[in-house]
Parts: sequence; C-alpha cells; structure tokens
Amino acid sequence: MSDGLASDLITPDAGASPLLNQNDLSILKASPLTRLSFRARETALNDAGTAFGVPLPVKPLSSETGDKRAALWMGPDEWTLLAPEDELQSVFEQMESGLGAHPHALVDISERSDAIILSGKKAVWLLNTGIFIDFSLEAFPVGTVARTVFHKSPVMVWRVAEETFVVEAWVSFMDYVSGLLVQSAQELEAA
Amino acid sequence: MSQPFRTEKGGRIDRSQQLTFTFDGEEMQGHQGDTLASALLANGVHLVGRSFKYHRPRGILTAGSEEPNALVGVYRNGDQTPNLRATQVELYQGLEAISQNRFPSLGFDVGAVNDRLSMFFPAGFYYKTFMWPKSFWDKVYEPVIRAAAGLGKPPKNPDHDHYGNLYAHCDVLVAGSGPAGLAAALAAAETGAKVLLCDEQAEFGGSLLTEANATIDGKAPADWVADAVAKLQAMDNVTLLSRTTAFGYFAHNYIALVERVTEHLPTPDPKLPRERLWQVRAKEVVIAAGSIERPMVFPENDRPGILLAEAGRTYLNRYGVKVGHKVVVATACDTAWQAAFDLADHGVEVAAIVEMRETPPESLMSIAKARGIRVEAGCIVTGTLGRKRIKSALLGRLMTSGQVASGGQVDCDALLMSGGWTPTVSLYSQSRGKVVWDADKGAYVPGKSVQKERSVGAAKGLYGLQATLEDGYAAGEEAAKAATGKSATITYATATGGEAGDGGTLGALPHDRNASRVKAFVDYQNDVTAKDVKLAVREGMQSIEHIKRYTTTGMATDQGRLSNMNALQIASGALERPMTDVGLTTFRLPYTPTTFGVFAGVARGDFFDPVRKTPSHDWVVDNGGVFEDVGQWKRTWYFPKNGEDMHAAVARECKTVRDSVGLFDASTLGKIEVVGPDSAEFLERMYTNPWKKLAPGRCRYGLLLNDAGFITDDGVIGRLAEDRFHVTTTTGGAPSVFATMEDYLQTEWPDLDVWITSTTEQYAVAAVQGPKAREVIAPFIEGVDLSNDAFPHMSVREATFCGVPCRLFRISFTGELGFEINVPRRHGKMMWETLAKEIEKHSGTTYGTETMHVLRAEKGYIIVGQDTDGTVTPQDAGMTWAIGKKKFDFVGKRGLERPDLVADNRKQFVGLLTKDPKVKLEEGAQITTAETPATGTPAEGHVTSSYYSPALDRSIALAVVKNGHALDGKTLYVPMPEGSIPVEVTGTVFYDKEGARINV
Amino acid sequence: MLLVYCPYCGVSRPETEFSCRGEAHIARPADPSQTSDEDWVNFLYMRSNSKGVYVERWRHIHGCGRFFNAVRNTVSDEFLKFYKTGEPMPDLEELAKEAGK
Amino acid sequence: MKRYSFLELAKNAFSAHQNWGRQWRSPEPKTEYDVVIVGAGGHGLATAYYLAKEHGVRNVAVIEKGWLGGGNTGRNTTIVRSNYLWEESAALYNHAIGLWQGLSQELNYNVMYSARGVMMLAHTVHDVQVAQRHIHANRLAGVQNEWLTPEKAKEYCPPLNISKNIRYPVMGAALQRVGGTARHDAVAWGYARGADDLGVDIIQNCAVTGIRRGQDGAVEGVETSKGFIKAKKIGVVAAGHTSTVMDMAGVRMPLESFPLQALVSEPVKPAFPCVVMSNTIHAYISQSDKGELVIGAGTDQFISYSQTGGIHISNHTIDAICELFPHFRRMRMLRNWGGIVDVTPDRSPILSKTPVAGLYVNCGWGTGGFKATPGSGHVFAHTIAKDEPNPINAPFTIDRFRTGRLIDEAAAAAVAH
Ligand SMILES: Cc1cc2nc3c(=O)[nH]c(=O)nc-3n(C[C@H](O)[C@H](O)[C@H](O)COP(=O)(O)OP(=O)(O)OC[C@H]3O[C@@H](n4cnc5c(N)ncnc54)[C@H](O)[C@@H]3O)c2cc1C
Ligand SMILES: NC(=O)c1ccc[n+]([C@@H]2O[C@H](COP(=O)([O-])OP(=O)(O)OC[C@H]3O[C@@H](n4cnc5c(N)ncnc54)[C@H](O)[C@@H]3O)[C@@H](O)[C@H]2O)c1
Ligand SMILES: Cc1cc2nc3c(=O)[nH]c(=O)nc-3n(C[C@H](O)[C@H](O)[C@H](O)COP(=O)(O)O)c2cc1C
Ligand SMILES: [Zn+2]
Repeated sequence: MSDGLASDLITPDAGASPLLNQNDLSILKASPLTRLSFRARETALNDAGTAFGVPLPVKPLSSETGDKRAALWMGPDEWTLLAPEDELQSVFEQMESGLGAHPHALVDISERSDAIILSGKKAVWLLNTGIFIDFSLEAFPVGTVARTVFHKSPVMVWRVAEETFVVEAWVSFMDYVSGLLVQSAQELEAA
Repeated sequence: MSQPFRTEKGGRIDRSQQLTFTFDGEEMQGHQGDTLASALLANGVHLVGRSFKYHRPRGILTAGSEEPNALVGVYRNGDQTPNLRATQVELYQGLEAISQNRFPSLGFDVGAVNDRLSMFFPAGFYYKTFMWPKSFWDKVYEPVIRAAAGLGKPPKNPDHDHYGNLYAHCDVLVAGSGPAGLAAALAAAETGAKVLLCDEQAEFGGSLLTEANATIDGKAPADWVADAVAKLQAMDNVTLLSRTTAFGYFAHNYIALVERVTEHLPTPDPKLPRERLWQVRAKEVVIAAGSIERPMVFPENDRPGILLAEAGRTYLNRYGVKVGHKVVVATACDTAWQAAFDLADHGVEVAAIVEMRETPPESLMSIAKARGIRVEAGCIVTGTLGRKRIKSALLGRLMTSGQVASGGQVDCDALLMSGGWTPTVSLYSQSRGKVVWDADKGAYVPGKSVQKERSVGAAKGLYGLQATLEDGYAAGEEAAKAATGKSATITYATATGGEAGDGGTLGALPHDRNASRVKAFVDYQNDVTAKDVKLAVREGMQSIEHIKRYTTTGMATDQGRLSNMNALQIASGALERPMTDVGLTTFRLPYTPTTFGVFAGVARGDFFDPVRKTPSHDWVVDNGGVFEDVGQWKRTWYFPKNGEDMHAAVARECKTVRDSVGLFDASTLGKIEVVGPDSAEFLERMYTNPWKKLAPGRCRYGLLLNDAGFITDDGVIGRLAEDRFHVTTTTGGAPSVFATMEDYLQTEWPDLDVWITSTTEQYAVAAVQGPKAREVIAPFIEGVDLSNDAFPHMSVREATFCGVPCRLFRISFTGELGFEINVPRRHGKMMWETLAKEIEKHSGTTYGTETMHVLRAEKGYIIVGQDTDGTVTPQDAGMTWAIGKKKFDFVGKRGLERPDLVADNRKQFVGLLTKDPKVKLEEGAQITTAETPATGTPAEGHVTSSYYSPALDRSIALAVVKNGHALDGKTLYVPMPEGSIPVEVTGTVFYDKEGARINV
Repeated sequence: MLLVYCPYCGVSRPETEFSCRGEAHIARPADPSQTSDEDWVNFLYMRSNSKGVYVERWRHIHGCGRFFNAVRNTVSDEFLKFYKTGEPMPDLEELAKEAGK
Repeated sequence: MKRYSFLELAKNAFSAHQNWGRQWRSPEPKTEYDVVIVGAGGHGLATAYYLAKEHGVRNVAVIEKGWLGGGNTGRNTTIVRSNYLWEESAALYNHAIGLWQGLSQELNYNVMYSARGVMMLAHTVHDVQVAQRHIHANRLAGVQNEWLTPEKAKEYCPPLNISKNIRYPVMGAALQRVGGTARHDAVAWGYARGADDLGVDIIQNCAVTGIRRGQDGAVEGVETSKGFIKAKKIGVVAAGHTSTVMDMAGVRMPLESFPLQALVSEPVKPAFPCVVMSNTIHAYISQSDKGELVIGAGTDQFISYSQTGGIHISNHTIDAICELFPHFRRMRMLRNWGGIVDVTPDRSPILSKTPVAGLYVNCGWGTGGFKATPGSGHVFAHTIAKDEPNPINAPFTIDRFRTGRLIDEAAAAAVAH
C-alpha cells in the first residue's frame, strides 16, 4: 500500500503471494497486527486516547491514525485499536495503566480477523459486487470505517485511500470473502 | 428465396452482416440487429408456437417483452432454455431455436385435438370433474392433465453459466429510454446528479426507434437518440444499461434490475456472467416504461399473421421487415393508421383499414385517400380464416341497434390490430402506488406517488412526442432537484410530428357469428376467451381476482399486460357494474420473467454459504478425517484408520481416550470475553448459577435459560480475574447467546459496567483428554504447575504453549483428566500438529465429535439441542444443582415458576439400559409403558442420545421420560417396527459414577 | 430490503445489517418474583402486533451493535422515527398525523 | 345445488355453458346470525360448512373484508402433510389428512388433492436426528412417515442433487407419501359452494370493524362496513389480521404477523414429481398441475401487513433451490407475492375459546395452516357449536402460553410449511 492513512501499520504480507493482481485491481493479504477491542463510557475517552497515543474518534464511522497507531470507531462505546504486531503487550499495559479507575474492557482480538488490502480503480466496483454500501467519496470518504455484510459474511471495510480499502473478516470467513472477491473480479479480465 | 419479407432498405439492422440460424432445425438467414422474431418474419414464418390449453397455432403478436405467443426454446451448449420470447431473443450466428408445446411437430400437433374438444374445457372445468372413480385422480387424470400443461421443457443439465451481482446507488434511476426516459436522464444528468438509465431492449430509444414520422430538434428521431445517448455516455455521472430490465420495485426505493450480459453473443467469454442482478437504492425514480398496445377481442383473433399494429410498424421501420404482402389494419384508434401508411409507403398492399369508429379523423382519412387505401369506417373484424396463417378477415358493420351486419371478407396474409394503448403501470404498482381510472384516456394511470417516484410519458397515459419529451425533461429536473437539491438550466428539445392520437376500445367486440362456436381470445397464452370470463361471472365470481384465478386470465408469462384491460371490461359488462367497481388485479414482480440464477447469484457450491474451518482442517484432510456440518462450521466427525467404518473408528477413539489420551479440536465452541467491574453481577443475572464467589482461576459450568424458563445453552465459564471472565457457549448457540447478552445488557441493565466481546475466533482450542493428558501437554506448557493440587479440575490459568501465550483450562467433557488449551488462532495449526505428534508417543488418538458425544453420554452430560429441545427445564434435566437458589433473579427464574413447568408428569432426563446389552436404541425412538402400545398411544418420552459404549461394552441411552426421576429401575418399552425393546430406567451417569477419574 | 437509519452510526443502511427484535417498550418487570402469571405472559408473549403505527426494536447487528427503537407504519413499511434505547416513546398519534400530511 | 360431474359438464357443453348456476350467492347480511365467522379463508369457510353440515347450525354468516379465499388460502404453496412432531399436532394434522382424502367427493368439487409425497431433506447429523425422532413419534401416533437414504430420495425425486460435493449434502430424507398438494383456490371455492348450499351467507367486501360486547362481557355482534350484525357467537378466523380483530374485543394475542413470500416459475412440462422441503437451507418446492414450479420463501424479519417482502428473502430461497436442483438455475421466476402469516411463540396454532364469552379464535397457523384447513374447520365448528373443544383441539388453547404447556414445533424444526 503506497499511499493512505495507515501505510506504516497495515502492510502487505510479504510472504504471501497476491490473491489478485490485475491492471486495475489487486488484492493482497495484510500482515498480522495487534488489534484490541476497547469498550468504555465516554468519560474514559481522553485518558484512553492519551494512553494509546492517538485520540479515539468520537465521530461515528471515523478513524484516527498516528505513528503506527490507528483507532477505529466501531460503536458509541467501542473502538478497535491497531498497533504493530509486536506491540500487543506494551499497548495493553499502557492502556490498562493509563485508564486507572475508569471502568472499561480491553480485549485482545488480534487474531480474530484477517485483513486484506484491496486497491485499484476497480476496487469500489468489486466491493459493490457484494456490499450494498455507497462507496462514493462523498458518502464514504477516506478514513471511513464500517462493519457491514459482504454477501453472507460479516466484514469490516476501512477506506485508507481513495482507491484502497482494508477489508477484514473473521478468520474463518476470509476464504469465503477473498474467494468471492477474486472470483467476481474475473470478469474484468474478459475480452 | 432468402428473406422474402425483408424490405429493400431501411431499418436498423446491419445488412452487411448475414447471420444463419435455425428454427425447428430449418436453416434461415437474418441480420445483425434482428430479433429472432424479426428474422422469422423476414423469412415469412408466422407460425412459431402452440397455445397452452387448446394447442392452437400461434404467431408473433408483438415486438416487445409482452409477447404471449412466440415463446421458443433456445439451445446453447447442448441444453435449452425454455419459454424465451422470440421478440426479445437477439439473433446471433448459429442460434438454434425450437418451438414448444407441440407433438410431434409444430405443423402437426396432436394436442390440437383439445381445440376440437374445447367445448368440454371451459374455464374451471377441472373443478367439476375427474372426481370419479376416486382412485383415478392420482393414477389417470392428474398425470394426463400435467402432461398436457406446461409450455417448454425445463433444462436438463446443471447450468454452466454464472451470474453476477452489483449493488448501486444513484440520485435518479430512469427506467425506460423512450423520449420520456431519455429526456429525463438528460435533464437529471445535466444537473450533475448521479443518473442510472436502463432499458430492457438492446438499444436505447424505445418508440423513437420505430418513429419515422417526426423530428426532434430537426433530426430524425433515431438520430436524436444516437446523439442523446452519446452525450450521456460521455458524462461521468451517468450509467447506461441496455438489455437491462427494471423488474422489481421494493420498499424504500430499492429497485432490482437484471442485465443480460452475454445472451446476445454467439460465443461469449466464459469469464462474463450470463446475467447480472443490479440492486439499486435510488434517491428518486423516474418510470418511463411507455405503454403497450391492446389487442382487439374478436373471434379468431389469434391466428398467425395477426399482430399488433405498432408491432407491424416496428418490424417495418426498425427491422426492415414486412409482416405481409397484403395487410388488413383493424383499429379503434388513430395510431394504427400510421402503421398502414408506413406499410403502404414501403409498397405493401394495405387491403383495408377497418376502423371501428364511425367517423375517424378527417386528417387520417385524407392521408389514406391520398395513398388509395380502402377505409371501412364503423366496421370491425368479426373473424378470420386460414389454418396456420390468416388468409382473410371477415368484416362486420356496426349498426346503431348494437347489432352487427356482415361486411364481407377481405383477403390478406397479415392483419394488424389496435384496440388502443395501456400505460405500463407495473413498476408504479409494485411501488405500492394505487392506480386511478382516467375515463378520458380509458385507462388506469398512476395515482399519488407513495415512494420517491414519478411516472412520465406514455407510462402515465401522456402521449404526443412533444408532450412526452417535455414531461420527461421536467421529471428529470424535478427528480434531480429532489435528490440532490441541485438544478441547472436545461434546454428542452423540440419535436414535430408524433402527435398524440385518439380513440381506443376495451373488451370484446360484438359480432354476428355463432357465439357458442367461435373463440375470441382475451389472454392468448392461457387460451382464455371472452366466453370464459362471462362464464366465471355467471358462476358467481364477482371479484376480478376470482375471475382471474378461475379463468387464469392474466396468469400467463406476460402477466396480463396485454389482456387485463380487456378482461376487466368484459367482466364489468357481465357484472353490469362499472369497471372501477370490479377492481384490478395486483401487479407483482418480476416485470418480465427473470432467471433464477440471477437471484441465486454467486451463492453456489462452496460459496453457497461460508465454509468455516478450524486450524486443524488441513491436517484432518491429510489424515483422512471425516467432517460433519455444524452450522457453517466443518467439524471433524471421526478419524477412520485402515478402512474402519464409523462404528469401528469411534469405538477405537473412545477406548483410546479412556485408556490413554485423545486430542480433539474444540475451536468452534463459542467464546465470549466478559470484562468490567460488574462482570460477575452480569453473569449472575444471565446464568442460573451463582458467580460472585467464584475465585479467579476457577471455572464453573453455566446453564442459560430463556425468560420462559427453558434451557437454551450451556458452557464452562472461567474467571480470569476479578473483572474478567472467559465464557464458552455451544458451537451453534454462539451468535444467539452473544445477541441475547447484548440485548439484556443494553436494554435491561444499561447501568452495569460490563462489556462483552466475541473471542470465538481469537483462539484455537485443543482438548486433550484422558489419563495421559497431563503427560501429553506438560512438555509444551510453561508457567503453570500442572499438578492436581496446584491446578485442580475446573481451573484456568494463563500460561504459554511452545512459548505462545495461552489460556489453559482444566476441564473435562469426557469424564477423564482433561485440558483445553486456547492459543491465539494463528498458532492453532502449530498447536494441533505438535499435540497430534505428541499423543502418538502415548498411543493416543485424535478424535471427532462422534466420540466426544459418546464419551460425554457415558458420563450423562447433556448436549443442548440434542438432549434438550427448547422444552426442557433445569429440573427436567436433573440440574437443579445448577440453580443459584438464593439469587434475586436470573433470566428464566420467573418462567420456571409457571404452573405447567412445576406440574407433575413432566418429561425428565434419565438413562436407559436395554435389557439386551447388544441392542442399541435408535435416537428419537419413542418410549411407552405398554409393550405393544396401540396406535395413538401417547409416548412417555423419547430417546435423546444412544450409543454403543466401548467403556461398558454395551449400549447406553439417554432419554426424557414422564416423571422419569421416579422410575429408576422400572421397565419401559421402546416399540419398534421389528418388535418392542424392553429397557430399564437408570441414572444418567453410566461410567465412573463417583467421578474419580477427573480428579487425578 | 428496507433502509434503516441507525441513530448511533448516523447513517442509513440496508436492513440486512440489522436484526429486528420485535415490539419495543415491553419492559421486563423489575421484580419478576412479584409478577403474576398474567403479567409474565404479557411480558413474554403478548404483542400489540399493530396494523399501522408500531414501535419496534432494531439492532445494528452488523454495524455498531447497538439496539435502538423505530416507529414504523406496518402497512406502508415507512419509518416515521428512529431513536436511541432509553429515550421515551414518542407520541405516536402525532407522528402518524405528521406522516399523513 | 347442481351436482358437478363429467356428465353435467358434457350436458352443459351443448348449451354453450349458459346454464351453469352460481357457485355461491352474494347475499346482503341479515340483521342477526347464530354464528358469525370473521374471515372467509379456507379455515373460516370450512368452519361454516361443518357448522351447517355436522352441527345443524345454519344461520351462519362468514364475513370477509375482501374476496373469499383471497388471504393466505389463495397465496400459499399448498403443501399438505401431517408428519409433525408432537402427538397433539400430529393428531390435528392427521385429522385433516383424513378429510383431504375424501374432500373432492365430499364437496363435489375437485380440490385436486395430490398425494405426490412430501420429502423433507436432512443435511446434517442434527437434521437426521430430528427426522428420525419425527418418524418414530409419527409411527406411534399412526402417522405415515419414512426414512429414505440419499439414493432412495433421488429415486423418488430424480432432479435432486445428492452429490457429496455440494455445500450441504443431502444425508437422507423423511418422506410422507400421503403428503402432497391441493389446489388452494378450489379448497376455498369448494367449501364456499358447500356452505352456501347449506344456507350459510358469505358476505364479501365487508370488513369487520368492531366487536360489540354486552354488560356481561359476552359478545353481541360485529360492527362491519355494512352495519352492525348481531351474533350469538363469533369465530375469528382472520389469519394475519387476528391481532387487529381480537383487539376489537379487547383481547391481546401472543401473535406477530410477518410477510411470507412465495413465487412461481414459468410453466414447464412435468419436471418435478413430488414436494421437497429443506428447513436447513430454506427451500420448498413442488410443481403445480399447470406446470409452474411453486416455491416457498421465508418471512421478513419484521411484522408487516404489506403482502410483499424483500428481495433478499427470495434470493436466499432460490439459491437453495438452485443448489439442490442445479438445472433449474436457468428457469425463470414468473411471479412473486406475499401473504401475512400470524405466528405464535411455539409455532402451533390456537383453536380455542377466549376469555370473552361467545368469542372463539382460530389462528396462529403461521407458515403452515393450509394443510390443516379441513381438520381445523371441522374441530373449530365443534368448538363453537358445543362451546367446548373437540378432544383434538383441546390442547391448542391460548392459556397454554400462560401456564407453559407449549406445543413447541419450533423446537424441532425452525419452519413448518
Ligand atoms: C406464501 C405462503 C406460503 C404458505 N405455504 C403453505 C404451505 O405450503 N402449506 C401450508 O399448510 N400452509 C402454508 N401457508 C399457510 C397457509 O396459507 C395459512 O395458514 C392458511 O391458508 C390460513 O388459512 P385461513 O383461512 O386461516 O386464513 P386466510 O386464508 O388468510 O383467511 C383469513 C381471511 O380473513 C379475512 N379478514 C381479516 N380481517 C378481517 C376483518 N376485519 N373483517 C373481515 N374479514 C377479515 C382476510 O381477508 C382473509 O380472507 C403459507 C402461507 C403463505 C402466505
Ligand atoms: N399517439 C398515441 O396515442 C401514442 C400511444 C402510445 C405511445 N405514443 C408515443 O410513444 C412515445 C412514448 O414515449 P415513452 O418514452 O413514454 O415510452 P416508449 O415506449 O418510447 O419507451 C418506453 C421504454 O421503456 C422500456 N421499458 C419498459 N419497461 C421497462 C422496464 N421495466 N425496465 C427497463 N425498460 C423498460 C421499453 O423497452 C421502452 O424502450 C411518445 O412519443 C408517444 O407520443 C403515442
Ligand atoms: C399454488 C399457486 C400457483 C400459482 N400459479 C400462478 C401462475 O401460474 N401464474 C400467475 O400469474 N400467478 C400464479 N399464482 C399467484 C397468484 O397470481 C397471486 O400472486 C397470488 O394468489 C397472490 O395474490 P396477489 O398477487 O393478487 O396478491 C399462483 C399462486 C399459488 C398459490
Ligand atoms: Zn449503528
């Protein structure tokens, strides 16, 4: 991923070959990440942001990114915090200590989902083969993150650049999601 | 001679491209740009099908998607697709089409005997007969009726094509691209709104492709269309979809379109989908679907060679085909005159214009006169002659008395007719709008919009080219404004010619023929005649809905688009009630028949439903394991070795676990992390059990009820810290338990400081069970003293497995010493492979769900969903111990107190042992007190689980039995077809009753 | 497929992102043990199932996960209002009147 | 009433079918009836028929807001079977099967009851267990039901895909041979004609708008769009609209009304010999006498009175059909519609007296009441005439939801078409 919000954080898995590599479209597996589910009431937000190093977004469906950090709004009391794979322990500890007495829940979900990076001119078209969200830039600007449904699988879509999306699904759904994306992209190669 | 009915020049076909096709095996020629219908007509072929009931010869009636007669099968890749309309099938090189519903051939069809016997087959005849002798219905009558029914033959082979799907959003969706639709799209696009324009036809332009007698902005209509389309194509904010039918209008402006991507191509690229479903959420919709010409209902109005007038004109002007050499035009309205004029201008002999109106407009009369066309005003057609093609038309003169006098006979080889126009209100009606009767227009037109939608042009009964264009532009502007708030200065195109016409008729025409003999068709495909409609009324059917269902009018594949208005008028006449009182049947989706594959889309094979696999999956495949489907999961069922069958494999697995050790993949179990200061309080309220005193590091079995008091799920819950619990659920129950917890949390107890997170897929779980379990895991675990004292049964610890952090549970669903290791999912494969290798050293085994079931049954542990079925309470299940009696409340507590949940005679969970240890009961078998109960005897209960127990070397079973807890030692019976099986009621624990083996 | 507005996400999304959880404002009795069988069955099962304006619970299950309430006309399927859990039930007659305008 | 027969048909053919009489009258309502039935669906009409026929109660009106048979009776997938799990249900539905078998002759109206066999597919081990339990329970109850291996299932239904490589392979099927289909409209019309002939007034285009109760709480009659009609007893048989009608009498019901969809394909030559249902992957299919494939889809998740539904519901049914019968993928949908079904918490019907004297209710058939039509009408007529249930419907009270004696068919199978 060349441009984009989280290019230092979400990177193609160097070991994996591309799932799809066409002129206008590529699908790459993303490298592992630290993912934490953070739940708390509003009063904890400031301290949480300070501890994490990036403020937690309060605007629905938005994200905040910083140096090797991203915080994604998932719900009014739910954020997904992203950090490099090897920082799981440290982020966890920083958060726990920074939050002090605020009631909260911090849960490791690093491995619950896999991510792929979908980019290219036809990325929106491809997403729309299975997702009913309007991905025009007005309706879904760069930085927007949303959980939704891709055909019969729940997914999360995060627009990190105009033509680049991070798509996450629970691990056991990823074959289905990436498989269908690759299959649907085939027609773009038709004469 | 090839294509004897092709005009010299003109039309939109590409004459330079000659195409060869076959119809019923006969080779013919056509051109690129033809439809199958136009090509057949060019070859002089009118007879293309047989009708549904009477097998009457039928020809091509229309030039559009409303065609009821010319249905054909088209072959591709060795299989045929039935019931395609020749009028919509685009010609390509090598197209193979066949006619349908005839035997042995189209020309000679034995089914045509039905036509001779038709006097015995009036509407609804089958309700009145075929009842005696009773046994004949299944064996004789019904099979014959069925064989006679149906149109084409279904495809024989699985469909090798694939289908696409696309979700789209737009500001303005325009359905239909005639003058109204194009103008609307142009206007809306000009404002910058996102526009999607679709038309079911191969080319945009609608009626403009037929119109030869008008200009728009000084151009020929077709040229204006080309320019307009080019302009739209160049705009980024416009999506143009030809061959795309808007077939469904759903709630909240959700429109379904089907795009036919490859059907018109001789050799499509297999990468392309055959068809694509578009699901469009439109802010505003413009329905520009045009109108449909109405047939006239006169005797024998169904002969091949009889077409709608505008269709005749379309074949001529658009496809360069003359429908005949000598044509009669029968009409009640102005527009058909133009067809006569156009034909005459192309050198076709117009034998007569038979005009129903006494005084047709002078302007038309003079044009006819100028061309020397005979006009019979105040005249109608009262019948036709010719067997497989019309030979002549019988004329009748309308008299003031209402009678009809014979008006002679005119020879012809084609007849064009027009009863006027019916606005296409299908999509509007689908949007749940109510049509209103417009007496001036003699038509139902759209009433108030109930969704964000507007109908324009002919679709709302507005005719005349200039007016249509204006209406379209205005609607496009308004729609864009409503959708985006934006507007622009739009220049409207101006038109000359194409004036709105007048006239029209509805219902059956009078005639001087023998009424009991002749048939005047209302619904062509279903062979419904005017007489049928009247008969229905005579029999007491007063609602149009009854008439429809009794006669089947409007139920054919054109869904009454041609027939409804005529049928309604005939019904109204017979009922002596105004049409508006009779009502209208409901327009439903799809607008035209739509391929199942389009709806199914990509959901097929492995993509039918996600296949959820656990990290051991590949290893299991490599090692010959057999899977079972549990919800979307693939779980290993058993591991046959050396040709074992399931029974042998399971027996070996069971024995090995009890003797040494077994490894089981428990990754699919639901996992929920409950975190926050109020965690214990929350679980206290959700589960029947008490949680507050559970110490960190310890686990407890949890039982979940619904508020009605019945068991819905269970699982082990470990306390990781004061404010953190690791909850497990059944595999199938995971989503609903999570949803239920969220529900109570968010809506009943929002004040609790606790949050739940699904961690089902965060962890891979390996269960290691058996006396040697500790030895097996010990080499890999660090950070925990595994000894029984330090880490007793029902404990949990954070540790590492091969250096990977893990949650280690000491729990058992087998009754043996057992551990469950949760590692982050990514390491699941490593864990599995490590342990699989390790257990081999201890002569252990991997085992699947079946062995797990047997082992737990030997211990009397329930499986929710198998031993319970939503009607079982904790008391019934013998699990009162799991209820925290001192608790103020928990989900289900109050439900449990209801009268029938505490009544006697409830079915209770017990063990059963067959008197003969070799006999294994069938799961689901019923239990009775009598050895040979009379049929209808209520069962005392049923067998919920039953297995051969290797540990006991005998069969065991679990069951629910009325008052079972009091029946210990009693004999009951399981009556089977082969004889009754005596069983003894026992406790539910069969093996290691003291539970010593788990505490080692 | 309905278009449902989530008052937490502030966006409208297709129905399949949501799960409908039945009639709203049916409170679980605060002290179930003091509740009669009649009242308990009312809570468990009895529903107004109205033809017309109806208040129901939805959950943005494949989105933010929140439960919220919606007022919908069960004949036209038109939504008249969405509001967050915990907010009071709106004046239905007033809403119906407004929608009828 | 003129009896229908082939001879009669032939005779009328020679008078150009000019002499057929009405199948039922369209009378104006009288001022008073012994019994008023609300709703002229199959169940309401059958109730009236049996009231008149078997209990001599002939001063009966059936009041219908639209056209008779236009509710769910006229829009269902016509599957008839009786292999339900619980004894109570099996007894009720089997009672109906018994009546179906002679119904055409009884009514002198060909309802085309076609015992083509209903096959319910099992795709998982759990499905197999559930099916076996049904089969065992049914055998004891005297209800036909048998197990077929996948191969036998394919023999019975050749188009079935029993490949092991499909997403949810067929592991077997439960077959009820006496199950099948019947012509939905003919059932309504046959009962209407029969009831009318016995003196029952069927009053169409007349909506019940209120239920009047006296000082003592007992019913006095119904308010309708054609005025007040006195009635000693009122039977509410209004399917999807039960809650609204019962509300008129102040009775709250444990019901929710959902749109349920069905669809037909274009008609084709015989291609499908029986009825196949799969609860697990949600597919219900048969072929009608006219040649359409008749396919049942699911309900929307929200209550609605719109008689339409979302496209995703059809998609999920058709994908299942195409998976099981892959050569139908090129077939085309001709028409798709919806009906409003009233669903109880335990998915079993209510055929019951109510807390209001003189008020009886027959409802909650959900997605599967067509098959019960004759049986339901028969026992409900008994309940109304005798003011006490027939033993067959005695368990199907409203009170069971309070006491907890549910007849939970949902527990075993999610949908009960
Ligand atoms: C799509 C679909 C598929 C189905 N498939 C099957 C199947 O395969 N097998 C099966 O056994 N069952 C099936 N069912 C269920 C079955 O159709 C119904 O259970 C059954 O037809 C109910 O019959 P009924 O007479 O009770 O109701 P209905 O036929 O609906 O009759 C009720 C009548 O009451 C009238 N009414 C309502 N309110 C009033 C009022 N206020 N005043 C006057 N009249 C009123 C209505 O207009 C209606 O005519 C299906 C249902 C649907 C919708
Ligand atoms: N003088 C008269 O009495 C009379 C009568 C009828 C029509 N007309 C003339 O015909 C013209 C009508 O123009 P118009 O634009 O309203 O209609 P049109 O008939 O020109 O165009 C309608 C278009 O809609 C398409 N269509 C219909 N349903 C569709 C669907 N569901 N999905 C996709 N496409 C669909 C058709 O293929 C067609 O191309 C006017 O010029 C009018 O004067 C005149
Ligand atoms: C078993 C069955 C078969 C049907 N076959 C057809 C058919 O061949 N053609 C058709 O147009 N409609 C058919 N219908 C659907 C009806 O036209 C109609 O849609 C249905 O009765 C619901 O009524 P409504 O659409 O008027 O609301 C059939 C309905 C049923 C229940
Ligand atoms: Zn939301």
